[in-house]
Amino acid sequence: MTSAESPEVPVLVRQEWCKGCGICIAMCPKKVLEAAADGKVVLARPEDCIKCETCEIMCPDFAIRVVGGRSKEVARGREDVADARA
Amino acid sequence: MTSAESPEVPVLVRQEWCKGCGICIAMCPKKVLEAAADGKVVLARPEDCIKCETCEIMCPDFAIRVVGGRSKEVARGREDVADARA
Amino acid sequence: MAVPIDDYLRTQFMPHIWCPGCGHGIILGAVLRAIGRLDLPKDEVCIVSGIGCASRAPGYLDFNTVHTTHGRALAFATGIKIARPDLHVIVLTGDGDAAAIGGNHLIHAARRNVGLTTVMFNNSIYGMTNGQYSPMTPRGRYASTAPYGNVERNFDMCELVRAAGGNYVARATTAHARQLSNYVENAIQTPGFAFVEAVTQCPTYFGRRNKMGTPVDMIEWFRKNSINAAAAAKLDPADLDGKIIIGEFYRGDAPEYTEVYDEVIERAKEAAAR
Amino acid sequence: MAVPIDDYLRTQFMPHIWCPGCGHGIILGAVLRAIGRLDLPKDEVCIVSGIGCASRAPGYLDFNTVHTTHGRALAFATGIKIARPDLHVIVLTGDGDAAAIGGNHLIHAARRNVGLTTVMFNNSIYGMTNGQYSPMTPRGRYASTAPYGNVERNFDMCELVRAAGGNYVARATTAHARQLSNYVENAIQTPGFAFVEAVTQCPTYFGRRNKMGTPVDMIEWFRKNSINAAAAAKLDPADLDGKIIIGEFYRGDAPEYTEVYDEVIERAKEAAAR
Amino acid sequence: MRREIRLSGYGGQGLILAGIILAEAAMHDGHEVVQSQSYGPEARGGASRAEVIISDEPIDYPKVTNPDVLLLMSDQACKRFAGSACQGGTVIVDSGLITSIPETSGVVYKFPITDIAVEATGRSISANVAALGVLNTVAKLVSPESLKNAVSSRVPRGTAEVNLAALRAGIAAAEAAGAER
Amino acid sequence: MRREIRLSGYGGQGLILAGIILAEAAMHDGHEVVQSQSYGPEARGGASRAEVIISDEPIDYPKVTNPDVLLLMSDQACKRFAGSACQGGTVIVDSGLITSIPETSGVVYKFPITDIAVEATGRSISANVAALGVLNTVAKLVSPESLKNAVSSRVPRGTAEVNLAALRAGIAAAEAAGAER
Amino acid sequence: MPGHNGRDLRLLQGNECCAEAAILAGCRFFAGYPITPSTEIAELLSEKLPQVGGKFIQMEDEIASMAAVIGASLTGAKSMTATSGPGFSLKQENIGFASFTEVPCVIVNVQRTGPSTGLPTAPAQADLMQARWGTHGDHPIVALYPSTVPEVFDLTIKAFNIAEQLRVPVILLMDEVVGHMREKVAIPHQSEIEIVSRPQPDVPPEEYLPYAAGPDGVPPMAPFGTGYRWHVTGLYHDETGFPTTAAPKVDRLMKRLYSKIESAADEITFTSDEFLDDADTVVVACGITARSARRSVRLAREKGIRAGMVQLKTIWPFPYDLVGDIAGRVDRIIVPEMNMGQLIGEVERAAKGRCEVVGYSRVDGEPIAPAEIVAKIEEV
Amino acid sequence: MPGHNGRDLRLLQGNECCAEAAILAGCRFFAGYPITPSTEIAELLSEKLPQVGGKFIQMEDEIASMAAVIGASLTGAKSMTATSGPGFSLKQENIGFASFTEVPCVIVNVQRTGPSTGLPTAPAQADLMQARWGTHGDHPIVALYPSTVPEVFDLTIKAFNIAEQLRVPVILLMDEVVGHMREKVAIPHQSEIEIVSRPQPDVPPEEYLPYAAGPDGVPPMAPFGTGYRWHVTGLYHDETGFPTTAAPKVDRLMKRLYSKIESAADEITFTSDEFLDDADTVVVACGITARSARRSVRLAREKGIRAGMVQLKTIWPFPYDLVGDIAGRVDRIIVPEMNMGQLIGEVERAAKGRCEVVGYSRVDGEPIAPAEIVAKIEEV
Ligand SMILES: Cc1ncc(C[n+]2csc(CCOP(=O)(O)OP(=O)(O)O)c2C)c(N)n1
Ligand SMILES: Cc1ncc(C[n+]2csc(CCOP(=O)(O)OP(=O)(O)O)c2C)c(N)n1
Ligand code: SF4
Ligand code: SF4
Ligand code: SF4
Ligand code: SF4
Ligand code: SF4
Ligand code: SF4
Ligand SMILES: [Mg+2]
Ligand SMILES: [Mg+2]
Repeated sequence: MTSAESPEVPVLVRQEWCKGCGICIAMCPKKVLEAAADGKVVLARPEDCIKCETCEIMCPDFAIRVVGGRSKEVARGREDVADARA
Repeated sequence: MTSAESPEVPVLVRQEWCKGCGICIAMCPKKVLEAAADGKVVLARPEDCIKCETCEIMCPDFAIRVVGGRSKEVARGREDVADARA
Repeated sequence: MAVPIDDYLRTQFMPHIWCPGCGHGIILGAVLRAIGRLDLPKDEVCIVSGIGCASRAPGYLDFNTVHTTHGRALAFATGIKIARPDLHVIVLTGDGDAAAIGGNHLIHAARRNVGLTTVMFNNSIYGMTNGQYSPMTPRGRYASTAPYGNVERNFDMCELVRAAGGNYVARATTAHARQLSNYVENAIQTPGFAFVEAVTQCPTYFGRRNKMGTPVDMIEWFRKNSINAAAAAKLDPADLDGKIIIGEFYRGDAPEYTEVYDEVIERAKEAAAR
Repeated sequence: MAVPIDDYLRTQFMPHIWCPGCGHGIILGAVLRAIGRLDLPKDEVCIVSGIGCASRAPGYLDFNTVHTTHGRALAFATGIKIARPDLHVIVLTGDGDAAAIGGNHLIHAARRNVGLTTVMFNNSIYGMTNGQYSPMTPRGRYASTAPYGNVERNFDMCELVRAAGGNYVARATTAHARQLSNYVENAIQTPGFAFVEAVTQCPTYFGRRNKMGTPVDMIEWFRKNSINAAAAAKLDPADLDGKIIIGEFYRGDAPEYTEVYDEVIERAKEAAAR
Repeated sequence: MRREIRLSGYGGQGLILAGIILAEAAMHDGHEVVQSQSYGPEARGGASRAEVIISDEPIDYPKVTNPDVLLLMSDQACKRFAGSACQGGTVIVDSGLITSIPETSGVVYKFPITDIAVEATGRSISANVAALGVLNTVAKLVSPESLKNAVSSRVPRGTAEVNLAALRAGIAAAEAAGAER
Repeated sequence: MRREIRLSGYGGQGLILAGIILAEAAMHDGHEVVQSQSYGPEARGGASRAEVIISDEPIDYPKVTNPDVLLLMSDQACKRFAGSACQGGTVIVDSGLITSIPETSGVVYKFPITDIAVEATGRSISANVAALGVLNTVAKLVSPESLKNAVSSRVPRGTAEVNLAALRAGIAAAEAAGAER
Repeated sequence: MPGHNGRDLRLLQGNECCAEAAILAGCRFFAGYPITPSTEIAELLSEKLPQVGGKFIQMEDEIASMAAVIGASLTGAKSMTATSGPGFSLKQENIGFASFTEVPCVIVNVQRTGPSTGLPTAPAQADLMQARWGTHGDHPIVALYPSTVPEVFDLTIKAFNIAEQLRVPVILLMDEVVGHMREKVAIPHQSEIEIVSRPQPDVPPEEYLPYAAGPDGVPPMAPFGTGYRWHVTGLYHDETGFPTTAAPKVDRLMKRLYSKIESAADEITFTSDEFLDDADTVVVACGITARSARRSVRLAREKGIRAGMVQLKTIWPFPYDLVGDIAGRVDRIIVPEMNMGQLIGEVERAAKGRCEVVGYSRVDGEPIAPAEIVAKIEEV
Repeated sequence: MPGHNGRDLRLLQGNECCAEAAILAGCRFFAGYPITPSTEIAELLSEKLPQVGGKFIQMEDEIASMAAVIGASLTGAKSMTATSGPGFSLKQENIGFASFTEVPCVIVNVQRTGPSTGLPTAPAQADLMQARWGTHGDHPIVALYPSTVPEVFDLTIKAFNIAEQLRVPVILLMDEVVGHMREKVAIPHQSEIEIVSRPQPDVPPEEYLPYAAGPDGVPPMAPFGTGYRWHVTGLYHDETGFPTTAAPKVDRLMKRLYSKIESAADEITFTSDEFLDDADTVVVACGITARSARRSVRLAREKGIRAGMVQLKTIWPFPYDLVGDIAGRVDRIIVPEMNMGQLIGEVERAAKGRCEVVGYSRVDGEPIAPAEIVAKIEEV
């Protein structure tokens, strides 16, 4: 955990695991994320985050995690939330 | 060829090949064939033969053959003759 | 004019090794009649088999013949066909050979749509090894390795080959020898991968274990329990349980593998010339 | 409460070996979320794989894990499941592993209806060996062994598994990660053989060879070219060319193998007692 | 002492079972014993052959070469094996099935074995057990008691009575012939 | 004389191609040559390494152990291989990518190789060829002519011009540095 | 039916006996694919295993059978398969996996005349070297070879015990003749049979290192699904079981695999001999040929020839020392075998030129008769 | 780009070179299944074969690949496949079929560290014995083993020629290091390369006996589809090609298969040596290890040690006489190899105790360096 866990940070990024593929950045519906110089992800607009978990679900490297997570119902994916950007 | 090839014999049986399975006997629509003591086939009622080729087609041992054979059309099986006993 | 079966047989080896009443000989006759009607030159026909009672067929046939390893007939045949696309390559195989150990080669040959004609002699048993259950043995039937009745279900091989991409798919039984021969003829004429399932009797093992009576009884059983595809389509699936559905299930026109490969050769030669 | 993914990972080995943007990690996440939602005890989960990039998954997972030989995962898994029917045995496999060398084990596991959940990571390429075409590579696509475009057609693996007897069959892509996870969850819950095809991106080989852009581009491509099974059913087959049909294709209730075998044990014990 | 027995005929006559019964009887008499049968291309239909070696010491080489006792139950078997009998060996032929006997160095005993069985049991399938009765009475290989027990324990369920009848018929026929000679 | 060269960095920098180009140039100069590269778990992303041996006699043992010339193009490569250089060997580092250089028995030359390439061609992908320019100018392994030819014949179709520009830029940078020192 | 010493006296085929012994040895899982001349083993187990709550499955081929056997063994079930030449060839890749991942199992190969389909119902002893070298890469192997039906019983039990004790695949080589012949076997009661089971961890799951071995070189093996979650891979792995490419660890694993068998070599080398003491000609043989060899030396002794014999019941690891010792004491070693010369290669290695080594091959599908060996003994 | 003697000078990987040589040798059919470290051979042939009208197919596995290669060869096409350990294990059954039915083909095995998945990208020399004994039943085999890229060229051509001349499968064993390294190769023109093709019948089809051999033991082989309709079977067969179980015919076939290779042994045994004349220590090695051996004896000579070396380019049939001769003349033979000791077994057999035979094994995925062998030479 390189990002400190504090209430203001909606998602945590494990920098050592992130490979900078850019998927979370592209998939975030709120444009919360951006690439740093080394390609790895940084939180550019944490305040816009809606904790939709798309970044977490789409990250192939288990490198990004929504703090606290969502309700079991939502995590189950059973609600009719459409897929990321779909 | 143990049966002599003569015009009166509608089907020839190769005794050395026949294993006496009885299929031709059962399938012949005209009951032309019968089993000898050793189980191999003999012509009991050659005169009833209609040269339908069922015995030839159904013999697993290539042991029985209709003399002369039928027209190409029939041999092709393309006519709507139903299968043996079907 | 009758088809010259004798001319296709290596008569010096007859009578063949199959048991009295074994249906394999009926299927073989149907295949030879199909070849005869098509009048294929003997030098251009290649027969390939694996291992099993069914797979002993090529040894009796006066063509280019190969008796390969268990389950691999289609892979050998693929090599032959691709190297010599002008040959008529016909694979004669058993249900164990084709559906058990050889299942993968079967679905891949179908997918590639290689121009092979495959006739599967399906007696629902491993005959050659004395009667173990096969992937075509229905659940509940007895076999030497199924003393309490078979736990497994059988494949619907025609459906499987079709799903894998086969270009011609049909099924008949030894009770329908004429129909069977016609299907084989159609199979040979269809470009791409063609598959004919020939349901047949093994009186020695399947028949005896399952108290099915004589070879004639088994043929009769096939006849009574077979139903035409068209008729079957109109029935409730539940009513089809235990029935043998016969007919031509599919006849397509997907391009044959070696023809597509010829285009690759052209492209490659162009690329090399550049 | 979120699913405890970290608890399922052998985090000491992270980051994993997969390339940046490889979709395999997305599929793995979907599988782990399904396990998490079902709250399966870790000791009762067994993950089995073959060889390939996809098949490296079990090494990262804190369950009973086996990384077997290429193509044989389902056969190993069959042994595990039959010996210990109470375990949840999940097979993670690639398209090469499952559809090429392992195709026979796949259709036979489906036929037997052994209670295994199989997730096939389909990137349409052999990733681990640097990009040769696979049985899931569509005709015309490029690969290191298809420099002139692939001659072969791909399987419709869902259709094939269904035809072989699979009791649950579904497909989704990495662009549909939530749906995919739900399918895996349903697969685990369905008794008998369950198969989920997860269409995924190999940006390193398939993507690069076929000029498909970044991993994000590939995911977008999946999203745009996918069509729901229900919607697809209404379209002309010709319009489906090149499309990825996603959805749950089948959910059955055929009896699971080990349950049927338990009946055999009962019958055998009775017979022995007699 | 080592005695080699060969039972030969065609598939379906149950000669392998006969061999097993004989071997099992010898085992219960306390002998060392080896029973084997031919597999091979003949396995599919055609010829059938069972062999038994009965000995008082451990049996090293387990193959029959020149049998002391030879049972011949088909013309084909006769042609192939009649010559294999050892000098002075016992050769028993089913005279109902065999048309001619080639030269042999054994002593030939003819019995219409299959007919004897059919007469006793109504079933030709029990000829194998009738043959055992004949053979053991002539060649004295095992105790009649053990043979009876082995028949009962090895034949298919529900056929013990029929087979014991065949055995008795075989024994009786051989004894009668012995009395005559 | 046998000279061992190791080119190391990360996947995607084209170092294997650089090794092939260098080897091909040496071959056309009439030398014996062996080029190899690491495979292994690193193959999937991560580190990359190419090795070349140039010799005037047949090359028996084909592995590089203590390179005479070492190119380091990533921190990871630097950490792993800096120590492998032979006493007094030539060690060339991409000073734009590498933050710290561990101890080495070679003589270190620093060049911002990737930056040089980007400046000359606008494309960082040509850093491998720029590195060859630098390296060959410092270590004098092959004739500049052969190197140029090898670059032209081995780089992907349509990129010869760009790569030759990178080569020239690398050579120029090394020559300039030589002038300075 | 009480027999010798209260044991159950039975007339059993070699194949039947193997199946019976397997069940008594604790076998509870069989996966196989039928092939002559081994099929009776599967047939009998399909009937018997469910009677004792075990599982029988007929797989789609031999590759899958071997895989299923390994999978079942991972759950703790004693497992076996049986096959013949063509199937043995197909199993090789997964036998290597079992050897490398140290999963106990028993593989029976009832040999027939090869190569390829060969003569499926005729005997040969031509898979000896394949048993040793059939899979790719270095791997040690244990192979036992009975010559009588009672030995089949004994060595089947031993095969399971060795597999478990050393965590290795054990190959039981049989001759077609032995597999198909019936002999008298005194079946002991279950209680009389010594049964060995794989070593179990004595540490809690958190401390379990699945490939950390004690002095005997054999790591404890926790069954899957018992709280020990470990990883099995055919890649090189270290004590944790996870992949490694570190050269010293690679070296250590490979050498341990060999040394665990070498250290147990004495315990697992079974032989039987006759007239060895004063022999100047010794016949070395295995399987059915050893029976002819035994008779042949008796016949030779009757003729006043000082002949002796050794039967190797353990073929692999090969008893080089034992054979080497003999070579140092005698004039000639004769190696009769039903192949083109396989065992003889190892005998020559062991002999190191200290005596003459003469082979006698028979490759026509017929067993070697005692007289043939006598002739070879007499011909100097 | 004209090079040595007007030849085309190219910097080629061992694998690439193998593919190029195959095409020049007349190969027109390749079937394979990808596996590291052999895949480049397939990749290059997928591009090059159609350019010359040949066929490339990627099969569903290695078993099918081997089958397709045999099938294609039956039509007269020179055919090959390439693989590595796990795939080599899978091909074994069909390699036996090719050997037994005498269908010419070339099988390349670019070895990696095994067993099982092992270290897929690291070198080892541990499939030597498998190459000899991998399939069931007796079968002779030919295996060649290059140590440099130019040797890859040379031995690939020879592999095809031997396959055709003797109607045998020929195995080309390669080390991962050789397969992946690039070296200078002078490619001759097609016209400079001697090409051998399988013997053809000189009788009309009615008189053709597909398994009747002349004095060289090699029967003429008519391509399928040319009017000679013959039968191919993996069962024992007589001169007609049809199955037989007659013991004398079975015996005759097996012995001919061995003798046809034995009679050609001198022609197909390739070695290379250095400082053999006066050596009292000789290093015997193959593949990449032979290069280290060569360097090591040079280094030893510099130290005044009378060391020499032999590189075996033909591994099977093993040159027992050659090695035996050396053993009779020297004090010590050292056998360095990247395995637990495989070649050494054959050297010991050949040496028959006439000199000391010492092994040096390295099994950690790293090649053996010259210094290691020097140390072994120095340690007496
Ligand atoms: C690799 C291999 N495994 C097993 C066998 C044994 N075997 C020979 S034929 C056969 C099954 C044959 O069944 P099928 O193909 O249905 O033919 P049938 O005899 O019923 O006509 C088997 C298992 C073999 N020859 N090779
Ligand atoms: C018997 C065998 N053949 C071939 C290989 C080489 N091999 C390793 S992984 C692989 C293909 C992997 O493809 P896939 O299953 O699609 O996985 P991906 O890497 O694409 O995730 C191959 C051919 C092998 N390891 N073993
Ligand atoms: S949780 Fe949703 S909104 Fe928040 S960063 Fe992730 S993708 Fe963006
Ligand atoms: S998706 Fe994951 S690996 Fe990719 S950039 Fe985002 S956090 Fe990093
Ligand atoms: S041809 Fe027809 S009618 Fe004549 S015997 Fe044959 S089956 Fe009977
Ligand atoms: S069908 Fe053929 S084998 Fe059977 S009885 Fe008739 S002729 Fe004889
Ligand atoms: S065993 Fe069955 S399949 Fe084989 S020949 Fe006899 S009847 Fe036919
Ligand atoms: S090669 Fe392809 S499949 Fe393998 S890890 Fe990389 S992106 Fe994923
Ligand atoms: Mg069958
Ligand atoms: Mg893939």
